Amino acid sequence: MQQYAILLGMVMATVGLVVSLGAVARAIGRAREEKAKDVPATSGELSPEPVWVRYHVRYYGYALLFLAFDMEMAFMYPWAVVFKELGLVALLDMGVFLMVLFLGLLYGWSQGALGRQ
Amino acid sequence: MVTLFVALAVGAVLFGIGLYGALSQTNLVMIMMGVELMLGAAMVNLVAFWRFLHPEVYAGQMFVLIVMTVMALEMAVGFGIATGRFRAKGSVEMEEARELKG
Amino acid sequence: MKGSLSGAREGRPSALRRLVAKASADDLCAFVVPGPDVARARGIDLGAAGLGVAATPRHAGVILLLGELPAGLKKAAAVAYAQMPRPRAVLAVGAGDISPLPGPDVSVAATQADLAAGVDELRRLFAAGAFVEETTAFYADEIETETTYACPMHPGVTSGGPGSCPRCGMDLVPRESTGGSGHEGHHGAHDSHAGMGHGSVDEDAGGHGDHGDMGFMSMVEMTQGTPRSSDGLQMEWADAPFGPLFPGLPGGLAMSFTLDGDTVAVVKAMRGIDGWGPESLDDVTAREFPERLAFLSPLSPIAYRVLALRALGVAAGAETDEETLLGQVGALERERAASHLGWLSGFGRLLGYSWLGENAGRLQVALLRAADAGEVGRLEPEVGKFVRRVIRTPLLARRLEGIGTLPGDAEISGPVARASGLARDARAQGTGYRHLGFEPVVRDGGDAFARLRVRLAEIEQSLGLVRRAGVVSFTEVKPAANAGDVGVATVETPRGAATLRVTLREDAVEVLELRTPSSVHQGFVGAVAEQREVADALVGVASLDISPWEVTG
Amino acid sequence: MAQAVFTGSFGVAAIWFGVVVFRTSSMVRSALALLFSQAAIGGMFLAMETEFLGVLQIMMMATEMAIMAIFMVMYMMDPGGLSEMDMTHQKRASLAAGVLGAFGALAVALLAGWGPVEVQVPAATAQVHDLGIEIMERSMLIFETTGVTILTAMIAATAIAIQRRH
Amino acid sequence: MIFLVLAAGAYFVAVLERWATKGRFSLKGPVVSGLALLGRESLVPRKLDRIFFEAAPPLVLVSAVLAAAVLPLAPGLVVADLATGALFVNAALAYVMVALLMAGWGPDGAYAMVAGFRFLGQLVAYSMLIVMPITAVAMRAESLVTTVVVTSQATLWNAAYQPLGFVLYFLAAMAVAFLPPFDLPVAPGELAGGVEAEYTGWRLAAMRLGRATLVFTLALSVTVFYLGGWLGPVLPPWAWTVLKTLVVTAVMLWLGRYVPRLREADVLAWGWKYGIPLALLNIFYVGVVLLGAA
Repeated sequence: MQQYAILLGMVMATVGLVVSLGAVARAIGRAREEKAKDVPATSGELSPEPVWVRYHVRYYGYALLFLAFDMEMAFMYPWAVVFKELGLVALLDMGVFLMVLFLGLLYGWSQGALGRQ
Repeated sequence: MVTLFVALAVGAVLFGIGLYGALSQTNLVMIMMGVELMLGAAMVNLVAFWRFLHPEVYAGQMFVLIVMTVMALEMAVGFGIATGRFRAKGSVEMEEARELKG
Repeated sequence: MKGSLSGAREGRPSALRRLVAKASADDLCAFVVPGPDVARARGIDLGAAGLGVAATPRHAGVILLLGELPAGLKKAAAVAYAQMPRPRAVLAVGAGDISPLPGPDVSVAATQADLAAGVDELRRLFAAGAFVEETTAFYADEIETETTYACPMHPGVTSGGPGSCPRCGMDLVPRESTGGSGHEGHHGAHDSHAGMGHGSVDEDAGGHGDHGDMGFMSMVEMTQGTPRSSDGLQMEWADAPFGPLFPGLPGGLAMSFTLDGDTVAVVKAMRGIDGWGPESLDDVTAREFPERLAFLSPLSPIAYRVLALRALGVAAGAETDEETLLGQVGALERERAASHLGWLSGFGRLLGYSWLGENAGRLQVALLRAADAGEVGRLEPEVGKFVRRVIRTPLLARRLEGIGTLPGDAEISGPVARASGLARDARAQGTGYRHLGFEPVVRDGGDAFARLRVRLAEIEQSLGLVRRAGVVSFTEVKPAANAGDVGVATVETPRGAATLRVTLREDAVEVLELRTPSSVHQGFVGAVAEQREVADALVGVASLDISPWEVTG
Repeated sequence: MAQAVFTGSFGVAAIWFGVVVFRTSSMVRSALALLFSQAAIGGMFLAMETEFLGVLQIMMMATEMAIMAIFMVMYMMDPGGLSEMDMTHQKRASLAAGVLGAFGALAVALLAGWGPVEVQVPAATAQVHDLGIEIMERSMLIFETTGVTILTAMIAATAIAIQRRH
Repeated sequence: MIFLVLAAGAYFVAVLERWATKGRFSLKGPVVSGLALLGRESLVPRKLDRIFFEAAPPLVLVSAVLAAAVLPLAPGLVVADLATGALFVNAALAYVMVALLMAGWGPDGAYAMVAGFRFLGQLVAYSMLIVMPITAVAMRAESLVTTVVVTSQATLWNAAYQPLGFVLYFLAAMAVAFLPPFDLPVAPGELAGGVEAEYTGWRLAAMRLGRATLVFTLALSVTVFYLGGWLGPVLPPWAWTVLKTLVVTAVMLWLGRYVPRLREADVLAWGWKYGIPLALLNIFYVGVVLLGAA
């Protein structure tokens, strides 16, 4: 329990560090308001139009497979811990499990999910 | 005892929010977020039960793992459907789903 | 103004402020206009002068203006300067009038020694005057933006002031666009946004009422009439300028990509530099004509000087003697090798291959500083080692192959042509090359990697030619031509064959035709960039080695 | 008591982020709000001395919700929330349903007799180990079934989403 | 003590990074540029997602520090020796991606936007290659506790015991810290700074600090998981850890100088088409070897 407390404390300390950085910077001075200064810098052209549009992500094929494939490790870590203890059985169990998942991967591959869409 | 109730209460509220979201949103992806929240609530309760009622029965933890998996798979399939719909209809609005059918 | 920076921060100097001021003086990072490539082509090594080169004005404390800047670049420089955080300074290196930017904090001539001195001066200024009591805001018409209000769902609907959309009743959101003077990059943008929203006005005017509440917006309608994307998913497109001051491209090269996600859908507004080009060659006497033409192409001045001399020579009907020809060959080849090295250096920067960037740049500067053929010869083994090492780089082929391929019948010249298996080389017929045993370097592939291989091979070849020519300079003989004479000449510049046709009027030279490789190659930017991922598109464009200075019209 | 406090505060965080999910108009914000809501749930697990599940939850949700953000940005109009547009319907009804559901669950939680509460839990290391044993022995078939389910999900998602290129 | 080592480590990483990129070795270099950045205005773009923009730099730093907190420098010299340390490292590192996604979306700038989503894609590619090799390590150690992982290498370092896993993890670690050639989200030449493009002044300083800490953390994790952590003769244990870590850092930093940046498509394709099968193979191999030993 107190370990988590320590970690929580570290988080606080780190954030505090960053905040104090900001405080020092503020003590040195604030940014001066000027024309065009707050427009995102795009190589010498002034392009203030918003780019928050529906962004076309090209790797969603991977992303979909990843969502599912990712779950395998939820089972793998506990398995890894008891592996030596259980020996061959564990290897076979996980072998089957991973083979099944790998089939899914192969299917995705064959369907062209692994690639820029 | 207190912690158990705290956890269950949090679970209940989260479930409520999730339900509201799932029902009120017009957009497939947003509806899924509501579902995610409800599943999260379920997990909270499960862990609470495991911890405070039957810490010796690991089926409880196993159950949580399964719920987590369900969550992930629900997302994978849901987004798959969303992508398919969007390609076909140019939208993932459920309202329009009805409109375009009728 | 002396003793303090034009772009100083406001605040009475305190201990802390003095400390940070000293620190910022010790680590100066410059944003170079037009670009580091021009600096290297002039034999200036910024690193040796103690200046870091920043990729974006946001991370720079100094804006370095190099040489006389055309209007277009001054405007870009003004924008970049406006976007730099204070304390910021202007360092003018051989630059004339730099308005609209504020007067330079330090102004020096364009030589390595002067630059080093200027940097030291700048350090003093930063340490002393980074903070002053009160400062003046920087303002210029070029950085003015005007706000229009548009409906987020119907980008076609715009108005001068806030309000609600006549179609869907949603509040209009403010959207800014650049005012100031001519700006192709953006006049295109709005229309494309409108086109992106949906096909035409009437088609969705009807299909709207049947939504219950006015707040609800249909996406089906939004995505109607949009150009199809490769995978049939219609997203919105956004414009992003790449250039004129983009770190991965030659300084001055101005493009605007319309991005569909991380893929380039359309390349817009690929243009030369405003206020630069042959129109500034009017009313130049034959005497200063070569000078002028060389000045106009800072990346390969000698080639254009020779071009002008030969054209005038032909006009005058004068025969250039063997020795001058040999000198010209030596000078041209040295410049070619240097130019290719310069391209490699920029390319390395684009690829994130820092070893390549640094060493190519170092060799280029060394080559340009070599006093005579002997010194060039002494560089040869090192260059050879460098070339072989680049070719052997792991993953380089993988990164470049299949990128920047061109249509087969393309009207290309220079290394770009020789990389697609065409033995086009003006030197093959060129006088002076025959008895040096010249053979054009030809590679197959027609992609970025083939161009890299061609240029690498030509670097070694050129150094060999210099060795055989034995000279790297020539004496200019100004031919005396009479009015009415017409002369035409073609020279193989580092980027390809350039042709010049001039006629002489009594007091001035009239340029009938100036055909530069870059203005030809810029036509293929769309072909190499469109439907490619941003990085690949940039590699494709860079592999053409377009010099924006030569892009006429 | 400390346990209750930690659990409660993480719970409040989870709820607050959960609310933000449906309050904000920026899609990326709402996705990341869900992310942090789930991470807070993971925090509750930690507070409830269920370390493995807690850490796992915190990790899984980071990646999965981030991927959710991708699809939000792709398929939701105006993902930046530049215009506060309302994309809900049957608000009142669903609000009622939500409140009802919440109170129902609460009532059950309070009224049901949960019996005696265990104070001691196995140490975290033991938990991981025993969970491993559980997976490999008692719940082995569930585990393998999960594998098959994941396979089905992968195939389904791919088949629907990816357009075959020839 | 631990925090001192962490701070010093991050600082040396910064020094090494300057050395690798700028070619100048100066011990006070990072301090100077840090102060310089503090002294400069920190601009905030208009029309931005303020929360994301402000939250990203601290989040990078926090996740790096948390990951480092469970990695032992010496016996007993670890902030929190969690029972699930190996998993906790992944969990903490996952939030680096979240931070960069925020930094990319926040400022509403074209380059940053592309860069942010690029890094998310990079995560999809490397995530599995972090997880699976660590699983193989845990198999040998029969535990997720990092100190146990180190002691389990007493006879033979994991780098030699499962070289395949080592290589995969090393590369994946470089991808997490977006070091060249995996620096797609910052890509100076391609996206003019990418996610860092809109950060200036102290915010940029915080971002760079986070990056340096991240690199140190990852090098430390490589040391702990594969290079036998504190194990070594003569020198005190913590010295061994730091030494190995700095060597790993140096290798990570210099590798990128001699190869061009990878293409995003390749990172993804290789990660999935070669990386994952190889990682599975590694797990299977380790399993067989362990059975043979038993």
